[in-house]
Amino acid sequence: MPHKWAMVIDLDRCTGCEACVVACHAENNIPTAGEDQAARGRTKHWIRVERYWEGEFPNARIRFQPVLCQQCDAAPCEPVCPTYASYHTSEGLNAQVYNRCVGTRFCANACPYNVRFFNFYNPVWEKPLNLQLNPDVSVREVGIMEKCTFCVQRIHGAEIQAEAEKRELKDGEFNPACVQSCSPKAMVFGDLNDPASEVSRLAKSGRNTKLLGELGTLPNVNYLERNS
Amino acid sequence: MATLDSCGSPDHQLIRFIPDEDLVPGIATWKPSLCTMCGAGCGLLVRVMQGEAEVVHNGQNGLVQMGLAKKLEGNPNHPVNLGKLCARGQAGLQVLYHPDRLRNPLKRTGARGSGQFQEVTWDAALGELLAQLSALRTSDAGALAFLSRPLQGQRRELVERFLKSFGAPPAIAYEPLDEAVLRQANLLSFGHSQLPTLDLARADYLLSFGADFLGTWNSPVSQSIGYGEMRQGRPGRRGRFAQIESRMSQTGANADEWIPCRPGTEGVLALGIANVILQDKEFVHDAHSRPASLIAGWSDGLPDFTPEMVEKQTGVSAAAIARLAHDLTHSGLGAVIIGGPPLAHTNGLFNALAVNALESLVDAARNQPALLSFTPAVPFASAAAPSAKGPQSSFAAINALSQSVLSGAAHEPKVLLLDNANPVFSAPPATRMPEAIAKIPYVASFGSFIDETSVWADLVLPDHAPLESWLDDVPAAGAVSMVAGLAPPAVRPLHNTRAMPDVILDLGHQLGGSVAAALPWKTYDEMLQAAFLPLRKHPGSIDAKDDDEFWSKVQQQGGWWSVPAANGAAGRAAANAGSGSAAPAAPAAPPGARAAAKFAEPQFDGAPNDFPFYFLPYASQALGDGSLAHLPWLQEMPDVLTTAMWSSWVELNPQTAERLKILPGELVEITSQHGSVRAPAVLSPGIAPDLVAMPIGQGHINFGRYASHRGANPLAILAPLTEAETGSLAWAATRVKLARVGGVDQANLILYAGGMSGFPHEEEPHR
Amino acid sequence: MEKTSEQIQRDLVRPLYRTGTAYWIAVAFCSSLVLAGVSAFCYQLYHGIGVWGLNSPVFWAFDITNFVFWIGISHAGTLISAILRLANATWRRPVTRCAEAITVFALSIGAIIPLCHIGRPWLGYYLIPYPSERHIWPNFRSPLLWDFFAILTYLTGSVSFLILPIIPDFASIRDTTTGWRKRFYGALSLGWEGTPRQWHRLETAMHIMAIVIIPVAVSVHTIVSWDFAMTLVPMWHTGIFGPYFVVGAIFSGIAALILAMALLRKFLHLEEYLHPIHFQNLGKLLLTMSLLWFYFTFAERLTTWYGNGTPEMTVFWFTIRQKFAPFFWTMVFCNFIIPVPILAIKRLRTITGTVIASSTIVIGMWLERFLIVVPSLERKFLSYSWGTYRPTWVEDTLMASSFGLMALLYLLFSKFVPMISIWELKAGLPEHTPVVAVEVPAGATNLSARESPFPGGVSS
Amino acid sequence: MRALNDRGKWLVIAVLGVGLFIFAAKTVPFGHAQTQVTTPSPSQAPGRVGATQTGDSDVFTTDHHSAIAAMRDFLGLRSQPVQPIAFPHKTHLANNLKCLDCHAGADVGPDAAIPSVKFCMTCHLVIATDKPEIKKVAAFQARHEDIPWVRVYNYSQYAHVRFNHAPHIRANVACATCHGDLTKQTTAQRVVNLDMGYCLTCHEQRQAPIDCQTCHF
Repeated sequence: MPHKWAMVIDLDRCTGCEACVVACHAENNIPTAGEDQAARGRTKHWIRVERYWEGEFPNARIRFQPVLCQQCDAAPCEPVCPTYASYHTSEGLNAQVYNRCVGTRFCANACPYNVRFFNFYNPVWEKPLNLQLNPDVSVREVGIMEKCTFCVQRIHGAEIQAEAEKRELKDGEFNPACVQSCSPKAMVFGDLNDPASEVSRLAKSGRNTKLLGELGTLPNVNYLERNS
Repeated sequence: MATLDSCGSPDHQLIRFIPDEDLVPGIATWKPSLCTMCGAGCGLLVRVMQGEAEVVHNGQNGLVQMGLAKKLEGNPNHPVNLGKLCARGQAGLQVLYHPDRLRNPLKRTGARGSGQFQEVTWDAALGELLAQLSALRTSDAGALAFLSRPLQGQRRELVERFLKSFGAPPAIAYEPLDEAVLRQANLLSFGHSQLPTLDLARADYLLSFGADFLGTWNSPVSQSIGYGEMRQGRPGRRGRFAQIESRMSQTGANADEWIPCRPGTEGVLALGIANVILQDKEFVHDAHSRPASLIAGWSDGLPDFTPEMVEKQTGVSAAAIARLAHDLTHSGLGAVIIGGPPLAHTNGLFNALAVNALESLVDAARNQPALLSFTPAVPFASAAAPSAKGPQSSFAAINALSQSVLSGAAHEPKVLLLDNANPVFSAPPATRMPEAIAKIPYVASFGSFIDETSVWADLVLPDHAPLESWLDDVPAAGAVSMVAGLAPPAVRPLHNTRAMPDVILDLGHQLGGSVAAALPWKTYDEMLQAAFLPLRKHPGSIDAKDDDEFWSKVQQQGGWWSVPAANGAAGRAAANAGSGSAAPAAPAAPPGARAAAKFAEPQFDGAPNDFPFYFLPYASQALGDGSLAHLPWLQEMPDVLTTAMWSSWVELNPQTAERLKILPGELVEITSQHGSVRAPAVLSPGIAPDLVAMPIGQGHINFGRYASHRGANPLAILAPLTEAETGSLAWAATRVKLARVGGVDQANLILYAGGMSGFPHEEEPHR
Repeated sequence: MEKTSEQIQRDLVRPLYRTGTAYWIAVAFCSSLVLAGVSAFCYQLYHGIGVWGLNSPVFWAFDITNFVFWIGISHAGTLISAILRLANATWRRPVTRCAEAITVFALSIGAIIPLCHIGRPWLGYYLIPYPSERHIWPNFRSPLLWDFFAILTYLTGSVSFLILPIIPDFASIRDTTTGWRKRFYGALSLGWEGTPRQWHRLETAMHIMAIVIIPVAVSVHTIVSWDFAMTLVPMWHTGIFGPYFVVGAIFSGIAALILAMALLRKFLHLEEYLHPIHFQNLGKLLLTMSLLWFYFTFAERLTTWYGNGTPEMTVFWFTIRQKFAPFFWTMVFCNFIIPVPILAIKRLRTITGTVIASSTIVIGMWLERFLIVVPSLERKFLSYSWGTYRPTWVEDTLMASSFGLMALLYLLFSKFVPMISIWELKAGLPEHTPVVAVEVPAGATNLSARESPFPGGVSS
Repeated sequence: MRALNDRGKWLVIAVLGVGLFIFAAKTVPFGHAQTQVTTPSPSQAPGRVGATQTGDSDVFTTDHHSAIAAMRDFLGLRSQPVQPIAFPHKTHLANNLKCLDCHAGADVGPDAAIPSVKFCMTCHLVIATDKPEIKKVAAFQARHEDIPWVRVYNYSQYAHVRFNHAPHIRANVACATCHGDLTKQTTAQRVVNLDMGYCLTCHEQRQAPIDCQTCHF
């Protein structure tokens, strides 16, 4: 049976520490935009921790909400791409094929979650910061859309490893970088097609909601509501 | 994967050196290391892959295939962080590859402090320093000073031995936000001069007085792991916590109940809660426990701290006090902790003792192991024991250094060895650090970067990056077992640098005599081996039949700990269950007789009429105390509460802003009696109207390309008020006034939410 | 006062021979605008789209605004001309060619913009379905691909629609000139001899084209609207966008046509061909479209308001009350409040009046497109990731350059082609209307081009 | 149709003009670094004083080296590699060496790896030491330099291909399938055009996945 990769984010566990944000930068060769570009709203954060204030002093409260590509089953970004750079893989991922992307940016406009990022310029690493680049991940050049891949390089690596050892993938054997780094275990990654996986178990929780679920995009990222 | 290796054009002019190691390209190996980005001492796994680096060998530029660190993750076996790592820890990679890291020894060429250096050879650099030290040793050995951030593990032992044998005073460990007050309080209350280890996984209720335990305080990764379990790790049982602080921290943002309290009166609030509990007839307690000797009026039930009286002083309603007392005693397993701003007042020790007393009171009523415990010390033969005088205050030490230089006291420092401490940036202006440093005749720095302090150096002997070094660390908190982290270098040195401990050993050997005799090891790893081998006798994570096997296993595992490594989280739980030795049960007598603490009003610098606001500088979630401001990943990480990147800012209550006609993003000037800083305003509903807060970290003028000339440094306007007993800097005791400068455009505030600088972002939270 | 055939021929061909200083100044000005645009584009090509003011999440702004605007303008010509031809409105004769030329040029500009706006223009050929061993085809689910085909079809159709009726005029110029012009127009007239067979074929072709081009034109702007409507973005995702865009397109197109006619009238001295009645008639059409446009705008906003969905209302208020309110109300003034009285009151519906109304409408319709594209992107769902857009000089230059290019193409076109269809005008002369010239002298090539064998022209 | 020819000429001139402009823009040094990186000037950043200048540029980007390189890349033009040493694959294979003996990474990981000069010298310390090419090899080692082999097969960075040798070897794809028959070659030549069509044809024949993200990520 093919895998169906999915994630559960327990908002009751999330502390807003943003370890996932830096983990993602380190794993996926995401350049820092620098002050000028950041001021223009051009940072690339494949995952970000959104925070929403509720109430006024002294009863102010905060809600944290990590947002990454929701890997929607009915992804609004996919049908609008004229070149199939954005498409759905057999394992339920929204893939972005960099070499096929011509940069219409249509997908980014269509995405309700604003989790697609555009290379407005060629990325720059001041030497020797380039030595940190992960050779398992492409370095995207100017004019290309990019987005969270659920760390597809890790998925591939684990699948190739399992195949070499002639065995099935184990639940929790590998994790995307954000999930790996998450101290309070707010993020759990796994195969929804495996009923025994932790992600399947958590997805059945009564606290499960989908981000902008009313849009019908059928996200594969599940959020467990904060208050039990 | 082949593609990246080949992006150099085929006609690349650089020659290729023969690689020193045989690596399979494209295959990652994971090597253990230790995190040095804060004091928590987490274990790392470093993903090392082959890559091509530009290096200099024998003065020749070239390319070499070498193992390069690609990613940092937590070491799953390490008892403190169990495979997890925070944002700051992961950014440690950029220390290694930082473009502004020093690549060669430097000798000053321009005027002192001008930042003009020239590259010299190691032989020349060491020769010069040796000449200085030799001359000093014969003339005035006591005039050698060593100033560093708190050194970890055997490094401290090494430096102490060097200094002692040299005849110099002990090293000065400096960090701007030290924990001396809490250490002292814990020593008095619990007999341990450490920060506590929290077992949140078992907690049902936690009351935190200002401790940012999920963000910057103590051992955040360890505490976050426990926090996740506390919330949702036990089906049907969700732990709750309340946070008492006047500016909402990242931790406060996660609290079930966030209660602002007048700055400096947290101890009063704790005693108010204790008062309610002590009045509770159903709640069994021992009136003559340790708290009774530490807190005046405890045995009488704290008659001066009735909820109504406490309400007047703290601003927290009597009803809330009663509710907190109830929650604390009726919610199952609870604990009370203190950290951060409440300790940074002139009465900080009192606040800490009061909270500790409350914790003892709550804990004593149960016969379960306490949630608070203290990580046991590792039985090193030659452990540099904590000084018998109690915890040393950073501020007192640095102030003494500065005063002795400026006043020309006997044995005033003539040669200063500087290792990564940056008091010029972080000490309050009253210490006159720049003047003092400038007046010291000779300064040599081991730092990897030029910062505001090391720019004054005459000689720079750049250290390896941590990932290139032998590391060891004994975490003082975060684990219930003994932990001694150790790691060999994960990667070969990229630049022409040398490890500081090896340089010290080298200097010691060349100085000869008693100094050489005190340092019997050729290299630092030899010293580490000598220190670690005796641990084989103790039961722990490593089962080895001889010393060699033990030593290699220590290196493979990334350290030694007193519980088996195999079952990280389970091991912690098991150790907890077994650790009947909860802290208060094993008290050491507090040093010296001591009068019971009475509440004293916190003192503030500046009259309330002229300076109407309390000023709170706080450790930034990303940049810590400013020593990480040079890392671009952390600069571009949006602050989780304000969403600011690459900026500094002032947090204001919207009411305050409205009263002073300050719009979001507008430039504001904050003035204390000691100076003023400007930063853009961020309006936050999570801050008291009489408080303004500012993150520490920005405002560097001399710290590499990513940090220099960005934002403002709140430490630059702090008053030199100290905590009354420990001499620690009372960094929350300055009062300020606030003025609108105007102009969103010049403010340079970059917010993630809102998209662009200068755009006042309205928010309507909806999904 | 009626003109004779000879006068018509002379008047309308005159601009091809005589060129004033003003013309050269205009060409120089427009060329410099175009050159500035080309430079700006090269700069952008070298550095990346980052030189624009776009950001995350405002990934489209001036580029797509201009794209929609020019495609909209292109609906002036062919569509109107086709409708008028089919309706056999005789007053159209001096108007059609100016109109059709606008279509071809505006559409070309509209078609160039997406190629300039994509991140990697050199890979624009990925949109073309061509067989290869890689088994990759463009994604036919994408409205952008529909755009590609719709615009290509419309452009092909419009070019034929423009060229076909010029052929007899080329032939007539060929027959009355010498030197390089004779060879040049000889080549362009594609061997037109004016035989009855040729006239018949021309007539049939024009008839078919006129019928076919109308649905194509309607589909083009509908498909352009689907670039927006096929997403979930608040205020984009609406069924009214198809007709709304078509109406807006025709609206702005007519306005552009009136402006072009007024300019031609003044600078090519065609006062005797383009009469106030033409402006009045087009003005009436413009009035209708203005009312229709207002109706659609009202309907769109009203349904949104009643729906009262949070994401939609965020954009709704953002547009009409908050940041974009000045633009929104300017748009309403430009498209409705100013033009409607001018066009509705007969006394004001003069040439000057219609030109003023048209100018405000062109501005207003550009704003309308801008207000469709940008506010929705700035305020898209999750408020944490809202953004702000500010254009840069590159975008300003490119936009100015697109206007410059339009004017330049028009100027050059007017130098090579009579801007009013000579033969159609002649066909409208009283001398032709009754029976006339059915007997075409065999081999009389000199006459053939001038005299249509069909009374009332070939239109229907 | 001479008029059309005229137009054609102008078209060519226009295209060439734009091309020249781009070329000029590419070669005139108003580099990319300025567009994105914000750095204080060196005088403001004393931290940089001691930095060793290595390589030709201070930054790493995904840029092409020149407009010509960009054009060649776009058109898929590549020059045949010229190796520093005339390495005879056929001699080594004739002596019963296997591909994996030297390219040892191929069956375990993504990269086949070219051995360092140390590896060559393990045999050539004693074998054929008198041959001129072997002397060159020895000379490299004596200078502590590695042999600057030029890669023969590699994907353009812009193809975004993450190729992994190991699964192909496990699937019993012979090395010669993609690298040609090296028993007949001295230095390796690019005899197989490894474009995407080539990959896909084989993947289809062997029913290997043809999902884009199998290789492109």
